[in-house]
Amino acid sequence: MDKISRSAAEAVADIPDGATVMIGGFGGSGAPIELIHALIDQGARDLIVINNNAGNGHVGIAALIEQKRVARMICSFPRSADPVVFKEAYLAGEIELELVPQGTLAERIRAGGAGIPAFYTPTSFGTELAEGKPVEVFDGRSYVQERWLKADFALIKAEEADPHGNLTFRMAARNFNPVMATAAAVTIVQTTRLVPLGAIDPEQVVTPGIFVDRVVEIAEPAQEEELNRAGAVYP
Amino acid sequence: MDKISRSAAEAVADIPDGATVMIGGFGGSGAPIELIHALIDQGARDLIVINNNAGNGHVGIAALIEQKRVARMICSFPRSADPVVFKEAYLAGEIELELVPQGTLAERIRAGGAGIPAFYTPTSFGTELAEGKPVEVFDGRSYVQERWLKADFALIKAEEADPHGNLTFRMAARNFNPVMATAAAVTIVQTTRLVPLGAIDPEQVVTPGIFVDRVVEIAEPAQEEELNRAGAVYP
Amino acid sequence: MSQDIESLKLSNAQIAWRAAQDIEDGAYVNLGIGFPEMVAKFQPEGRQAIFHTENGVLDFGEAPPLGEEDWDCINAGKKAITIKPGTAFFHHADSFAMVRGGHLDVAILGAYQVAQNGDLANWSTGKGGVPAVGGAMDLVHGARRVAVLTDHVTKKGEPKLVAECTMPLTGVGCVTHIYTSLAVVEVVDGGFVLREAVPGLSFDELQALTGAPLRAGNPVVPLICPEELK
Amino acid sequence: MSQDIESLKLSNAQIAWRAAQDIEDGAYVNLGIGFPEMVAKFQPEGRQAIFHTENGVLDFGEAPPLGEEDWDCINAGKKAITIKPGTAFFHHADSFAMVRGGHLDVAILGAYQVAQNGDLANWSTGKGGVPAVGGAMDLVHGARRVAVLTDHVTKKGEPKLVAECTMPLTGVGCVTHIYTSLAVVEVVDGGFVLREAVPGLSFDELQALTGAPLRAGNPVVPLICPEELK
Repeated sequence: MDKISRSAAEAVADIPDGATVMIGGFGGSGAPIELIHALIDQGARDLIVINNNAGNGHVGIAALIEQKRVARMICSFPRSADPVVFKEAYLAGEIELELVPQGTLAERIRAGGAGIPAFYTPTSFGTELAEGKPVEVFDGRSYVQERWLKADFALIKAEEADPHGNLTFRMAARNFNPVMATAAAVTIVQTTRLVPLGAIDPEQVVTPGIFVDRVVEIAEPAQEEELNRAGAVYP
Repeated sequence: MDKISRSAAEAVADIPDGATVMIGGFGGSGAPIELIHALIDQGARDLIVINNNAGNGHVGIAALIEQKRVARMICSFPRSADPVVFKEAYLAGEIELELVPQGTLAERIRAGGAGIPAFYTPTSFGTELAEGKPVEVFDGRSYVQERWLKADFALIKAEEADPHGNLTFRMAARNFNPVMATAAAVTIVQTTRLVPLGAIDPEQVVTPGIFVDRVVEIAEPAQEEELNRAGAVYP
Repeated sequence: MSQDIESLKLSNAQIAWRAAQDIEDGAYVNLGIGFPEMVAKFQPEGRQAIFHTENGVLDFGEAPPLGEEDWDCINAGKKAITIKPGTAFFHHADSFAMVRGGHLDVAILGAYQVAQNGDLANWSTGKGGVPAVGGAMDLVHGARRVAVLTDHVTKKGEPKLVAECTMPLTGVGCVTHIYTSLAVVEVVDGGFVLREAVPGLSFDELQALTGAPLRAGNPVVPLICPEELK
Repeated sequence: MSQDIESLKLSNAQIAWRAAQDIEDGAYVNLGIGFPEMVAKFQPEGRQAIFHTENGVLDFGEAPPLGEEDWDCINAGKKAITIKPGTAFFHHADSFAMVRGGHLDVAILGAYQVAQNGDLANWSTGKGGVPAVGGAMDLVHGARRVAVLTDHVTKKGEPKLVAECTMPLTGVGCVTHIYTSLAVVEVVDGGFVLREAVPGLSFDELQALTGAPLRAGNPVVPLICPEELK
């Protein structure tokens, strides 16, 4: 009953080619850079990556795409300050894109974690993003049926974690991380501070350990925004 | 931009006859006893009450039923240590019962707050509680379609509240309270401690103020379980 | 039922003990109200299960001493519990997301009837009165292993393991394991497979007390529980 | 467009100022990325709106001084923000529960085109490149008042307020208020109602710049904004 991995490399070692991987973060906030870079080092290919964005600059998800490991992105906003990596891969036909409205993306992931195979939302009704999806009228208003989204693995960035995987997050770095933690068969967490069991107040646990499989401490994590401002490139 | 009410009576004054009222709590934990008793004093009738249970003893929801104010209960478990009030009213045909599985009840309320008019769940498939509900097969498994649940008012018990309605809860008294706070047109909170704006750490807010309309401080709230052990009767 | 068979029957504590032996270290477990709650007492040495209660607490501690209850800290049975290092509180929608989302390893419930295809009836006798379902219909779809603890037969001696449930269903095809007062039975491919039986009871005797065909597991192991729990 | 009309046009700051005047004290408001973000600067004295950003922050403060950014504390436009008394953090599913659940009072967005029935096109020019939608399709269904800030016409002088959108839709029948460089228009019963127009512009001139019939409000008020924002 100890979920601690000794390194990011160990934590991501068994992610196979073709895996579906949710990656937390909204832009650079909450992006688990060290886990993503360990996944690059590890070599898995043909990944389906689920994230709000599609990378920025030449680190993190952008680096994963630049290394040609991503077959398909599921995201809401594949633009950024420096979107060149995704843009070139997309326009060259090297990467598929499934564009999902941001709230629908969050809700589909939440549904995946909560055992809800489908739900109805007003979002995207009457738009091209609803094409081919069932529509139903409730109380006189039209709604689009959306399906749950699950993953084989989730890569999550937390602020604090205990050995059972109870997590807290840091400010707006919370974003998709707690939701994705619920929706993957294997949830892998990098935490800035690994704390003893009992150190997190039971009232303040944001993600209970039931959703977490592996925890690795990365005490001084890189921040994507800062890496990009410094012009970093990985590897 | 101040949501503070001076008394429980003031906070519930405009709840009309026939209103649908969500009441937080699971058994006695998290039950907003003072708001319920103010609602009894106020006199509204023909209420539709949504709660996990249907009252215990002769205080809180049981007292509201005993005073013949409730036309219909929507709940998962209308039993308790001392269920006589609901039982007699139900067997006499004086109160209607809509029985909903507990997880479906929570999810229908969450859906009401989240703008999801309907969703699918495996819960209750093939049982008499699914009779008359649409069924759909996803990935080879059958699911029941459930509709959102909303209310005109929600009565909520919080531990801390600030003047903007940011809330925390106390241990398992959290239960249905944060979910119901999202699903009512008017959410009324009794808080054990009214604290200044900024006193609740932004990381530790459980219910953000956007879901809250009125806050009244009840500094030493009654606990239903303790009232019942003391044989209390209201009014 | 003959007095002989009555004397072979396991106590509720023994049934709970037996179920506890199958819970792995680190498993997330929900124990139904009443009899299943006893399972928590019998975790094998060196294993630590983490208990979930549907009213929003994970990894809670034992009951407090009498008189030291905090009635805001209760389980789904409305009994007082305690916190311990690792406890987390969350709201009801998150709690049932854990359940329905398949995050529990084991759910353990009582039963009126279990059918050979795994159908469970445990919430209503269908006889009127006030119906109440609680979280049972969610829990039976929420765990990788859904285990039932039950007497093998009713007080009148009628089988509780049946061909088809006659009482109102809690869930369809949901039960995977059955721990009874006489046997351990698994539901496999729409039928009952006998894994363990109390010593002194023949296969045919057990079959006579069971309302649907039993297939003998390979092997059928003697079901031996601590005598001191009798 | 004549140079005369060009000189009558409000600046973006003036449009944002005008939109800000309609936000009540205590309103929960989401401001779209870019131009709509300017609205926050122009809250009238004595009123306090509470701003929501879809990446999980409510009631945040102003941008920090340059060099003091914490890049874990950003808004949906990925610009640095700050916390202040009352701020709350939450995850993305909760954030869009606020949006889709109708808890926002006002959402303010930009537009490529708005149709007379309230259809909005603001996410894609339909011309290829990399499509990106973000939270726009959620926000247009999430607020009691969905307001658009826009030039009245395109750079080429074509109407942006149209009979029917020709560009890919963001949402159907969702826009309630339009603040343009020349007018304030409401969508009422499937048509444009003119509430305010900049002084010096006749109804017929404004109609000529609008791609669907305008009904004159009763009254049509002069649209006057602070000169210093020009």
